[in-house]
Amino acid sequence: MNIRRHRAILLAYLGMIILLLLTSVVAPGFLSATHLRSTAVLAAFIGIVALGQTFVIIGGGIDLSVPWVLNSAAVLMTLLANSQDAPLLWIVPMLLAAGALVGMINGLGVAIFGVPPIIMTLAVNVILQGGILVYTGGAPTSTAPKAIQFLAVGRIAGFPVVLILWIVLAAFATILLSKTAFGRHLYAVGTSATVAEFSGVPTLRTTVLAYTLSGFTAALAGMLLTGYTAQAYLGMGDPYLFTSIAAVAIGGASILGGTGHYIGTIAGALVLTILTGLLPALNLSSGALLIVYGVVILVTVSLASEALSSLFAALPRFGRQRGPAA
Amino acid sequence: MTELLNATAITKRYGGITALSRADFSARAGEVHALLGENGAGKSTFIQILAGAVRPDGGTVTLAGSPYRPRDPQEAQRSGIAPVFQELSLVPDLTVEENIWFRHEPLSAVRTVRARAMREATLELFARHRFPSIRPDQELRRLTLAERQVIEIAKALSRDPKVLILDEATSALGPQETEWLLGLARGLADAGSLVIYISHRLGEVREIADRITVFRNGATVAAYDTQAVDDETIITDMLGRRMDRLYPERKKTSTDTVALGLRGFGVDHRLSDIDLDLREGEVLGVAGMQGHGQRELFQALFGIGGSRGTVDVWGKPKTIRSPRQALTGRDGLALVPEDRRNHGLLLAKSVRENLTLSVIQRFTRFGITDPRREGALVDEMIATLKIKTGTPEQLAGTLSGGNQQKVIFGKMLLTEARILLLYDPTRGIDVGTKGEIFQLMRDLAAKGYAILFYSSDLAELVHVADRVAVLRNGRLAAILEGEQNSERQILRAAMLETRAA
Amino acid sequence: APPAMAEGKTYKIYLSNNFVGNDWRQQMLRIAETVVKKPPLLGRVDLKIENVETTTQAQINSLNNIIRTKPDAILVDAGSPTALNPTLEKACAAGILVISFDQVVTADCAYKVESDWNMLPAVQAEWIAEKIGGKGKVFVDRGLAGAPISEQLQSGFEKVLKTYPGIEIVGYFNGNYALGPEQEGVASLLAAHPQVDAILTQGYGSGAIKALQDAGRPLVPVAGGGYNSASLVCAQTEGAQCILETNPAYLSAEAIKLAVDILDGKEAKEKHIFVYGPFQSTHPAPSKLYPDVKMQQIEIGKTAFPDLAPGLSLPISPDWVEITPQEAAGT
Amino acid sequence: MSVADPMSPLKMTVATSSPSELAHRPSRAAIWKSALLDRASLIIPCVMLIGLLLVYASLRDGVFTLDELNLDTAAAMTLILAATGQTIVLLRGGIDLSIGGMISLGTVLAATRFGTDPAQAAAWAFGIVAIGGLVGALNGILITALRLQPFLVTLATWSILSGTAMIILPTDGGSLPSGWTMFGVSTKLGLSSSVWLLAVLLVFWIWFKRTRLGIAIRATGSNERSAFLSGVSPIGINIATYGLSGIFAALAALYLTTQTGAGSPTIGKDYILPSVAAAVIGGISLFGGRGGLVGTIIGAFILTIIGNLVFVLEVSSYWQPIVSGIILLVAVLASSIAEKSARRSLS
Ligand SMILES: Nc1ncnc2c1ncn2[C@@H]1O[C@H](COP(=O)(O)OP(=O)(O)OP(=O)(O)O)[C@@H](O)[C@H]1O
Ligand SMILES: Nc1ncnc2c1ncn2[C@@H]1O[C@H](COP(=O)(O)OP(=O)(O)OP(=O)(O)O)[C@@H](O)[C@H]1O
Ligand SMILES: [Mg+2]
Ligand SMILES: [Mg+2]
Repeated sequence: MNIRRHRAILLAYLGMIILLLLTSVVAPGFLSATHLRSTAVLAAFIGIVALGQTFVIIGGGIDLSVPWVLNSAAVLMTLLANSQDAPLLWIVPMLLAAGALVGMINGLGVAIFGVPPIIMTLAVNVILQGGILVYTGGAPTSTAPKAIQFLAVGRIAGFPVVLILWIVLAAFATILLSKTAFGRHLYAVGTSATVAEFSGVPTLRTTVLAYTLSGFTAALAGMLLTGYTAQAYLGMGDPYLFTSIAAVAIGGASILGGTGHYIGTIAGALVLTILTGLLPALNLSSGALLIVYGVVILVTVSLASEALSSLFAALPRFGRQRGPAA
Repeated sequence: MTELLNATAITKRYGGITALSRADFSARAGEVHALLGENGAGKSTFIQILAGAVRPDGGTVTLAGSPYRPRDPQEAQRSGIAPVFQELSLVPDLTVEENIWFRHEPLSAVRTVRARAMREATLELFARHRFPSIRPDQELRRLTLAERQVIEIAKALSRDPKVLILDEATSALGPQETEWLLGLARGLADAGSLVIYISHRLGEVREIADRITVFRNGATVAAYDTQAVDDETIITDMLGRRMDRLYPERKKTSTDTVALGLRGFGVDHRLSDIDLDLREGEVLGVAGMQGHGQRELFQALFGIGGSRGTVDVWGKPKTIRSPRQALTGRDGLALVPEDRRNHGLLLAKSVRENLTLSVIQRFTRFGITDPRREGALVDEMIATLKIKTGTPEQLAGTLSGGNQQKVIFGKMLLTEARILLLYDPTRGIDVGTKGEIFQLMRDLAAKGYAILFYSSDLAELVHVADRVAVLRNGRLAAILEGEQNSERQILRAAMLETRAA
Repeated sequence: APPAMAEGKTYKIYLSNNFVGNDWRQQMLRIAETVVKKPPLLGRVDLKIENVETTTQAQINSLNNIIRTKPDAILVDAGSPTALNPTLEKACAAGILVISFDQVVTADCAYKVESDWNMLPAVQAEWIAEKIGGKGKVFVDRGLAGAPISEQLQSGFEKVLKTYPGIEIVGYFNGNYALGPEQEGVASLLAAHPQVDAILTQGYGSGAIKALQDAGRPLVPVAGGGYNSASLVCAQTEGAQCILETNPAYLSAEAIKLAVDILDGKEAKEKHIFVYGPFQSTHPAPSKLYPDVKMQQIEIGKTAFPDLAPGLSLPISPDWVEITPQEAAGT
Repeated sequence: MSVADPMSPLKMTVATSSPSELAHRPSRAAIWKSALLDRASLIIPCVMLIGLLLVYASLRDGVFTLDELNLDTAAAMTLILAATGQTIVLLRGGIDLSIGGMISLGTVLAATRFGTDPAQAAAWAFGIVAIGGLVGALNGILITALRLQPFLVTLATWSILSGTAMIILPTDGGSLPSGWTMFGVSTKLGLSSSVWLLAVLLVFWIWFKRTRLGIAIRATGSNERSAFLSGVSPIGINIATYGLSGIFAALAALYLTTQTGAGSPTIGKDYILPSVAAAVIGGISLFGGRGGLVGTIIGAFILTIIGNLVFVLEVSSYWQPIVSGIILLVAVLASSIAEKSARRSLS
């Protein structure tokens, strides 16, 4: 493995380990199997939303429509399924497709019409929010079907089902990014759309596909979350906007596109989850919590960054470059 | 005469890559001093050290007798050193004049830029050095590469430097502009400045350089007076080996099959009524003064920007509206673009990723890429073109200029397209590799490829192309062949009518 | 056309609401729309609802737009207790009746209709403290950082718990009035604390119960909010001990009625009006601090409705009008 | 051996004369077109705003009056100030999420420290602006020194600043001198002080964009490497850029308190995304280098007018977000398509 290429990703994992060590000092109970498991489960939800977000960001865009794609899927699923398992057989695929379709619309707006991604996805988010309220009359929905609850919180031989799902998705995303033409194209488009175009990369298709994937994973996460809380509620997607982007950023991707990997995002999701889990144990006021949150992010990321830099200094091939990179 | 600039034992390493191992250089005021060396020899690194953009790991520099170790480019500028960077130091979103005066704009009492004064200073600068006319209020990104190169030169001159460094400043310039720049450099030296001149065109060096220093693998291997040395010695010192010939033997390999047939081809007002046949096995040169439609021809054929007229590819009509429609494997077209940094290369990605970006399908099986097959393609191309890179994973942006150009050439070769659109493919490439690239072009032609070839260096067209199509004002002025294919004839066809008009 | 109701003219009333993104607000809005179509308000109100994004600025801008149309009254569910004051004072000065409800404002000229946020947490904390025999370790939900009601609820809990020397608050979490964060917050605290005897949430309470179950911990007394989902979980979970407060979603109806009354010329007794709904509990017990409060037994069919939406806020209807659960749920 | 044949044939013809133009002279129309295109990112939002205003005026009386201008300017001003800082950072090619925390902190400090003494209030007002500048400069230093993404660094400082605000004032409250809240209401020559403030801001921008710093910020956003090679200091430019952003966030906070008469430890987050959105609608690229404050101001007005428009359209409450989303999308879509086709016709 070429360490330098993956510096940012290593950095995220190093940060995660530093954080875990910190946690174990503050509250030893955190390293219990039970809690690690529940942390991983929570990270899975962020991780799944952030999967699509990773693709979009690598491609040089951003998806702000995640909250209401997620929320819409959750609300519609519980509404249509009415607590029954059987209808899930058509509801789940249909809603996944619907999520993908919304993503595709985002992608088309961005790629064909050149609408700035921030505006495109923001508008779609607002429209979806209104749309779902109009459609359901804002009605609270039924409890989540048992099968969905099983997916979200159930275990197979002690291992959480949602983690299995996450691992499968992570493998899929990793292959897609590292091993397919689509992945190559995505990085190229995110690095320079002009060069990609000159190189015969199907820029339009690539961009649209990334957004489509994001719509898909947001819808999936929405349905899974319904299983976690046993019901859908309005506003359940809101926390996932910044967390999904932050997970990608902590995972080493530049918000300007072209770099990053889902493997990093996984660490990002874990960092965020461990941190939000750790904070209550500190018994601080809300204000102090926010300060600690900020400081911890800054310190872990830069500690990891320093540690890595000295590692590089020790390695012959990878010196630091002076001045801004070309 | 005392030396103005003296550098001894300069070293610079980038991790495991040694850019400069032991570079010595000394030059005096009032001379044009050429710095030569093959691609990746460390010339630009040396320049960047002088310019304060890179700090050396070891060695000393003295300027006018006192130690010189600039902390940043600004300090270098203050010491009177003005570089024309090979990679250019221009900002696309500023206007031409803003670029020229960037960081030393004329200021008003309230510390704002005095637009009128800046315009006057620009026009005065242009007039003083007889610059080609370029509208000073245009955004730089609307300029062609050659125009940008000229602006980079203007930017350096705007500081009235004691030391002017020209790092391959002519590589993107056509014959006329090159001649102008040579005159300008000579003039400056005669007026007492030091001009450090880097170029891969020996002819130019011969014409203006008083002395020559040669780098090889990051170390100084020779320094001599231009008068006292012949080309063969220079080249042998540069390459570390003898070179037989630059231009290959030209055998007629073209057949009657038309690979690329254009009828009434045009691009808005910049190119019109082009009827042209590029045959199988042929290298067809394209010549013309800068801005007379060559780049539009190449770009439009590759599907960039709109075009009119009909295009037949291997006998069948074909519409090409995007590079994707051009790049269709063996029966398609591939392009070496003009602007390597903005159109050709993902600077932040590796050599490997760049080389294979257009041909991912070639090593994809069942949707999954095969790193071994990819590695094989990459290694082969690196070997064929002698791309000087630490590993295939080195970032393309950290390659030397010539090696970046080779990556683009390799990227195009990998597409296996048999119609090649080569827009100045040897720009910035050293003589050794140039010779190999010409040989490769002839070999490909012999294998049935069809090559459309533009070069800013007329000699290349004369020596490598079977025929040369000359453009003037966006129209086909002449097609020169055989005896007619000479620099004089090309220039005549390209310029005469323009003068008259 | 609706039959002209008894006396009086029709008032143009705007309802400015700063947030649509949760079930409670939705129910509040639905009830507002429903109640003006029923006697005694039938035909009396031309109700226009203006929802804005969550930002205070947007609500200020929207209120400015409303003021320019010179309505008879403005009802506000406010994004900030103070930030709208200058704007609302402008409305008052323009002769518009201003009633803030739910999240009220501090502007003097505005009427305030809300739940009693001092009483609610006190009664819950008292119930919990008694339930655990006056001693033990508890978790407290801090609600949403920066939200005024969160502060009130938290300090209300703390004030009462402090009077029991045996009770120690060992952990705080931010439930954010959403199920997910509540469940996550409790789960984190459970990992850090091997022992917990009660949990006081500002949200649902059912999230806390679910977190306990997921961690394989014994159920402990839980305080939560009056949502159908919470009632259902409390009623259906073996061994659950709950006390649920209520912040009736029909506050909007109360505000509308108050507006019509005042516009009709009936002087309101107070400018600050509290609306009380009954507590619900698995183990109702009288409060010593507030002897008057009503506490209902949680019972399927009466206070918990398996066939209704879990997000439904209880109680559903004020006593001066009949709003059905279906109307409140919008089904 | 046939090494490059020197340029002998040319010598006598050109060496003594100036070279001809590099390109044949473009037609007057082409020059116009490219001039228009260079300004497209400003012209198009202008057209968008005018379009929206025309629709708005057809639905409500008195749109083209000073009253309306005063009202809308007050409504947009906080966003405009916040977006000014964001614009500067975006031009640099960065992003500043910490303005959310800085605005909260600013309002909270104002509401708790101003007291009733005008001198004390004035001193604290300056103090808040200075804090904004310092915090921003710190962002700049961290970004450069730690070589971390602006997004991450400012995310962290956003959180830290919000937390500080929350410690100072846990929930909305505090108070400001009564004269302070009259700021936006007072008028001169029929124009409210908000409009005058906007005018001052424009004058500042006209000045700033023509300073060396203003040019260097745009240049660095456009091409960081070139800016460095030309003598721009990487850390200096970041300190200046983010410092200015902090100062404008502080100014936005101060203005906001004249509207709300109170402090709020959470209010700042309302301006993060909209500040970016206003800038992007106004033609600023997230990739840096392009656009200006005028576009951003227009973008902020567009966002504000859309709210008014939805109000006068009297759509039922659930439809309001849908309609505002669609208006935004249609407006931006129209401009994107216009710009795209303009670009195509030229290239
Ligand atoms: N930032 C960097 N990181 C790693 N290697 C670098 C970097 N910059 C330059 N190099 C390496 O240093 C060597 C010298 O490069 P330099 O650009 O000085 O060559 P050059 O003589 O100018 O060649 P050319 O004629 O092709 O322009 C090359 O091998 C190049 O890859
Ligand atoms: N009107 C023109 N005249 C001359 N050269 C042009 C013109 N327009 C573009 N170019 C050149 O063509 C290249 C390709 O331009 P490209 O298609 O990337 O878009 P652009 O016009 O530069 O604008 P943008 O990058 O903002 O989309 C530019 O680098 C520039 O050198
Ligand atoms: Mg471009
Ligand atoms: Mg070089």
